[in-house]
Amino acid sequence: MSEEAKVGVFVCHCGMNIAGTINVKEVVEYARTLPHVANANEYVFMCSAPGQDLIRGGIKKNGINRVVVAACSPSMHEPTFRAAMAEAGLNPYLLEMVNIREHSAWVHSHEKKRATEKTKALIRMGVAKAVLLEPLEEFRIRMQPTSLVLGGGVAGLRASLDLAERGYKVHLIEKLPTIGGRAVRLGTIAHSEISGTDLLKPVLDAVESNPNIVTYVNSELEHVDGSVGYFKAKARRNPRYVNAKCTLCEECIRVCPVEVADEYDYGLSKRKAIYLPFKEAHPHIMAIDPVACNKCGECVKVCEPGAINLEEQPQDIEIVAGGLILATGYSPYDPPIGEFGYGRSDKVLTLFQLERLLDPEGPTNGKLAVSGSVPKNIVFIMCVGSLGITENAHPYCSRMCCASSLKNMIRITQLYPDTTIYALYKDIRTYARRDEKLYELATESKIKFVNFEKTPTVNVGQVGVSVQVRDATLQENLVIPADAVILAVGMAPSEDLSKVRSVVKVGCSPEGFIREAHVKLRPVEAPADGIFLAGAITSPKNVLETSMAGSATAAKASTLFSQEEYRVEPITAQVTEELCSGCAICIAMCPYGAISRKTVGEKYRAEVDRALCKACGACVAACPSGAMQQAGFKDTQVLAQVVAISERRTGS
Amino acid sequence: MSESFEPKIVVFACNWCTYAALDLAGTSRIKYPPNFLVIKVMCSGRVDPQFVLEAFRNGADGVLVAGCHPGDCHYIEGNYKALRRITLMKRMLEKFGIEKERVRLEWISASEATRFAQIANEMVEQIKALGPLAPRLEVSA
Amino acid sequence: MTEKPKIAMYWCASCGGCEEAVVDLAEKILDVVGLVDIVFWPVAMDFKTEDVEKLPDGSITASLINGGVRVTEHKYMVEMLRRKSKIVIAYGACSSWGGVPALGNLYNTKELISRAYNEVSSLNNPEGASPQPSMDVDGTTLELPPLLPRLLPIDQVIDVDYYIPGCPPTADVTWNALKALLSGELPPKGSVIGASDKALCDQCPLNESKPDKVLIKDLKRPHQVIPDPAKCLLTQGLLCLGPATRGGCEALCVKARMPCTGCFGPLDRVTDYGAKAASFMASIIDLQDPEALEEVVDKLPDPVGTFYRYTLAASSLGGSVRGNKS
Amino acid sequence: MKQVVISPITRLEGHGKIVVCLDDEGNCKKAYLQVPELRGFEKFAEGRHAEDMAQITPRICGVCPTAHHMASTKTLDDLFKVEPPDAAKKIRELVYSVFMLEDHAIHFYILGGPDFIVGPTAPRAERNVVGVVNKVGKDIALKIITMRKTLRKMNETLAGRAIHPVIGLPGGVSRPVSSEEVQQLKKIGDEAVDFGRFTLKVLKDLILSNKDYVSLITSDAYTHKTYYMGLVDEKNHVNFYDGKIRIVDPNGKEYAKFDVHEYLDQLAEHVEPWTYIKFPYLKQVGWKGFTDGEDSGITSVAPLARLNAADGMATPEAQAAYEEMFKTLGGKPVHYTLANHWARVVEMIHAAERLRELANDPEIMSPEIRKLPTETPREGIGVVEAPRGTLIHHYETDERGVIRKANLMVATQHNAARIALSVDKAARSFIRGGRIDDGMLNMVEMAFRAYDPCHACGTHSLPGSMPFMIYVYDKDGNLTDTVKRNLP
Repeated sequence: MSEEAKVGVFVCHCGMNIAGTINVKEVVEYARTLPHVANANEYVFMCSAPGQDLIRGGIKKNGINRVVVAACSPSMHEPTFRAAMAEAGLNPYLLEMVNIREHSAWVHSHEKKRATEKTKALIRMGVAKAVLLEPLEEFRIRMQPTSLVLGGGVAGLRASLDLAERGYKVHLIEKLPTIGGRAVRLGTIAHSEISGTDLLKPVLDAVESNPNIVTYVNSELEHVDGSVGYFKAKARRNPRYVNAKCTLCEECIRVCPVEVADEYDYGLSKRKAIYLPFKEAHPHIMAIDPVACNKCGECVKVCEPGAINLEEQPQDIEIVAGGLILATGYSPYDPPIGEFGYGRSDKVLTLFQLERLLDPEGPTNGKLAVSGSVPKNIVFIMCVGSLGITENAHPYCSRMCCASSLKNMIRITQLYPDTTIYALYKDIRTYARRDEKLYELATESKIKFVNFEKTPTVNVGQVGVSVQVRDATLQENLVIPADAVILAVGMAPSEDLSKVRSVVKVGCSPEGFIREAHVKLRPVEAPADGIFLAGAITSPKNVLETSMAGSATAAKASTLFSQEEYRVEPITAQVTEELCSGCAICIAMCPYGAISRKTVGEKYRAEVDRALCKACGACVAACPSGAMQQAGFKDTQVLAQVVAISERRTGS
Repeated sequence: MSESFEPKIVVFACNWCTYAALDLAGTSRIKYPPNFLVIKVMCSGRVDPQFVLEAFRNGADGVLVAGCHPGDCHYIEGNYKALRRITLMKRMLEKFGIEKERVRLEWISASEATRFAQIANEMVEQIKALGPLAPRLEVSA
Repeated sequence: MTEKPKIAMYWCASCGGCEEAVVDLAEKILDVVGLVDIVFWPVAMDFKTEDVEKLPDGSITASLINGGVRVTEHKYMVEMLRRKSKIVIAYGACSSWGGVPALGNLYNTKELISRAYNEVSSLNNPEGASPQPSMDVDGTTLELPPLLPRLLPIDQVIDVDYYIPGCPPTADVTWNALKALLSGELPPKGSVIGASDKALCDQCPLNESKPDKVLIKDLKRPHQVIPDPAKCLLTQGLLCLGPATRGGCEALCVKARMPCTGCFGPLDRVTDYGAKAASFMASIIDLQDPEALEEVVDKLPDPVGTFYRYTLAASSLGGSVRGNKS
Repeated sequence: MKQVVISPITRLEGHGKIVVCLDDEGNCKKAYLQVPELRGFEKFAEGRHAEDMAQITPRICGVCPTAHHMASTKTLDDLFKVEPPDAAKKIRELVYSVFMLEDHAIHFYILGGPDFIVGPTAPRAERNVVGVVNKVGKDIALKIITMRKTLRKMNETLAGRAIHPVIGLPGGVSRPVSSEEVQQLKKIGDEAVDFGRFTLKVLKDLILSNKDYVSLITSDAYTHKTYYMGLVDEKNHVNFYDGKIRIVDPNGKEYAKFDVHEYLDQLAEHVEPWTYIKFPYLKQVGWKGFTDGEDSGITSVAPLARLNAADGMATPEAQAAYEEMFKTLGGKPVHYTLANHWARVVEMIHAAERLRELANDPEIMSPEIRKLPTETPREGIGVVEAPRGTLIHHYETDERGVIRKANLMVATQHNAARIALSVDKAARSFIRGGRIDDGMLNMVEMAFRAYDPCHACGTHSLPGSMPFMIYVYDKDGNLTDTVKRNLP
């Protein structure tokens, strides 16, 4: 920069903390000899009012334009001294702190002479950097206290409600024709007698009636611009073909010629192309399955209120939000055809299908009918799709399957006392306070637990199905004829994630779930600010954990929204376009997606979104042209420190 | 001669873990030899191999690059980027004739003040044994 | 008539490729000869060092020097030309950063000499003779200039005003630089002239083929893979140094389906080309497991020869620091 | 006794100087050619990736980088034990022919030729490219410049670069030849052959028609009866790119014909402490000092040597020119150093014809241009005929293909001893009673230049214009006299 650097060095005694070990006089004398140093002072407590006056005075009277404070760790008083500088009208980022207390005095009290020498060196390095410091301005974004919630399952609903109740506006986007997600399809909720639908009905009603929540069903997120504080999102609402006039008279269903498997029942039942997703579907009107519908128009003819319009077009929706909450959930592990006989026999069902069978509102009205009759011998195979028990299985444990299997076993023994249930497990993980109870109950209710090391096999024959397993405890092979085989499948990353990742800048864990900013410390936040992760999008969770996560994201978002504006530390990366070759090396370095490639003329150039940059500097170290630099940690600034490790006078 | 020789060692410390560990060493008065000159960077991922070479050129006898433990990086995986660079860097330094003991990449969390002290002592001992590097850089033309 | 600018061209430890590069200006060279007075060009013109020595100091408008300083005479000549010239331009990789011959800096002069005269298989040298700085041959003392301990870029011996990069500089780059020189429209002292301010990717036809995230899992040496000619070589695991190398050649090697080896050297803000090149290359190796990483790096047994092919003499360390151990 | 140092300016900084030792009568007792510079490629090749040698070794010489590139590439084929597809070999030879033609042309017209084209007795100021232009006329001069430019551009396309090419890889080349390029090449092929014919005409009209020149060429001062070496094909015809090494004795009898893998049995290098250049010689015959004849192991290379060592040329027009040359100069072998200029023109025609052949060979368009090596590398040896003579590369590597040892036997080295002979002979015959004049300088200069000694290879200076000056020292080393050319 144009004006010549005039550095003021301020050495603190910190009482005896520093002065007790380091010869401050000598250090100050030395500092005066350094290039660009206009004056050097010492004081017993630099952080005290008189101490700060020295600095302010230095700036005002002696025209100092760079400040080096040699004292304690910047984590203690950097803000103090920056404030002092600002008061004196000097940009607070023209400060370099030299940590001579923690890094010298306190750790070298046994070698006073050498500690003093080291201190001189540290100050020499500090001054060298200070000379090259540049004024920086904090970067601010006006906060838009609105959130966009993607996914209308337990997590998304919980988050939306919590935020709405705090008075923040919520835009809730759901791909399906109804909110409720997968939990509403649970036949029974553990530790209770009610079904998933019953459990969530009040939540669905609350969401629908809350004026702060705008719900978009049949809708998909298409594009997101901007960053924390001000995201600009584009969504598309696909035609439902049925509007609010619908009275649910069901005439349309009667006349509809098209019949398809009902995904709501995991294929256990059929539905028409026009249908009500489920009893408590919100909104409570019919929907037309655009894939199945052949547009024959029969339904239109019979619809008294004229609620059906087959000509309906998709609609674009624009949403501005300060924060995003991603709650796209999971997909049940879908066994490949033939794995444990799945798809080869109607006696082999997944845990999720069993839930439907046991739902009083389900396809069999709660009757456990497997290929027509109530099974006598039921074999549960646990950990299907988990703990790597098969080639196709995930390495992790899905947490919920044990408890929910046991819950269902118990229910079956209650409903059908004379069935025999075998539970083949690799490991039983009913963790935490209440689930362990299920295990106790199960063991009491004469369920046969068989532990396996070698994965069981299911044989589907003409006559029937049998399961072969080696009991690891008794060390003997069992062949169990089964009227029903229940595969306790776990949770897999949602099929929608790739779409989500193409729209929102979030990373992926090795298992394929979305990666948190920190597994333990920031479990519901994405690395990039303003993006929150609710529910099973980050890892398998049960209903309880999912609502906890939902509330947690709401809490996080509220903290964000409570600020007038979002401040970005100015030490971000910045690219000099004239020097950028568009080699794109930097882009992959950024865990926050802050760098993108823009086209200038014919050529690519890198572009940094300062709002997203967290100032790690990884892209700077990688940038092969030196076009990318980090404010406050420029190559030249750090190198000046490095060069100054030697006594050789430089830059003077 | 190498008795009186006190190696000069530069530490590139990440702001969140290692720099904090050095602060902790101070507050807990853990003693270590005064051979270390600390340069703060926000993340070990900011450390450019150029810094390391320049440090040697300007009289460093050793360089310690230190950051958060894998998985604990404040910036998610900056430390892995440091790992990649320093791994390749070390191969080059060997060819230049700079002994591998002179360059170390360590993960030192904010709580590992004692560990830092122990690494510090170790490095000083090893580098003393190797002798000063500076004389070997001088070539008269 | 006003006096034409006086130009001198001179070589030190160079291969002659830089001279050929100037000859490759073809018909343009006649324009140049028309515009300037060439007062010294050992290759093509009949002037003697003596004549140059007689010129008043600062009377040469510009000297273009190629080749690094390897023996004492080189040192003498560049110092002399510095005195005589207003502007000194380092022409080509060798005079700018040492070039390929600077790889000799990985060894000491003893090793260089004994390899050539006492070790190679074709020798028949029972009495182990080797070139001597001064020796008596039947009554006459013959002298040979000794090698300097290291090959040096000329700016480590004299003050250099401008640099023209390349091994060798292309005709276009040379022409651009000469135009700038003759028009007097010169950038600040110490600048590179004639070439681009951006890295080669800016000129590379394959840059568009790059994915958003440039990451690789493996390194490949050129003879180990037949690359897809439509895809960025770097993304195919080849060590293309284009991202770290100054543009100017219009990606000649890449157009021949070979990775850039960096002969146009570093960009302005880079202090050590090899370290920077290694840094970006390591950065994109998308591995976290240290063993896996070591395995990949093992596939590159010669990182120094790869990343410092042309710039070793100008690097932070300048060459091997093994000292006397070898 | 006195010491005379003849320092060609271009060699002053260590590119070669001539020291003449006088006896007390001031007659030349002995003359030494000193090449005082070393860059140490053989050492710093160690530790490098073998495949990089094809790009590192061309930096030995920017005048004949293509020769080193090809020698290295062939050495890599041998090292990795991989046979390139035919198309690849043809593309390499195509590139090589373009290079040979262009390199010979620059020497004939710009560096060496002026002596004759303008005339050895013409004022020195005119004996340069400008003089050539005046003599042959502007448009012809332009024709020459354009031809060179076309050839250089062609190789920039085919080989990546004209100076320091990059396409060579073990097992092939990196880049195929496109159909557009082939169209261009066919055109260039024809132009090249015309250019060769034209050059031969220039040689005849301006040189051979002149009796003085011919007698100069055949004069004893430029005659040395040494062995001659060059690559030949299975018909013992000259081949630049490939073949066996053939050596004929001073009587033109075949002395040896061998595969390059046996070069260590046939050739050895002698070291003198007063120069950085090494002196190769025939191992079996042995090193007998700086003397010619059958008993001296001194052999020579470059155009004349190649023609002497072969039984003919592989292409018709070159063959005709070859026969004419030997007929005119009294049969094989020709020992006249200055005949190199003529031989060079014969080779230009050969290169041009070969270029035309390959340009018209449909196979060069084949996409089959590479085979990936699968063998573990250990040792490889390769050879080509550089414009200035036989060029041998020899690498040993570890199993990762990292160079352990490298040996480079470079064209100009082979001629070093014979050049020393020429210089010594010239000095002896012309320095009398301490009297040293221009004529002597011209003689020495021409003798020297006829070889087109690319010391960029042996050391690193370009051939060409070599003004001399002479310092005469007394025995105490005081400068008593200096003689310079072109003083007013």
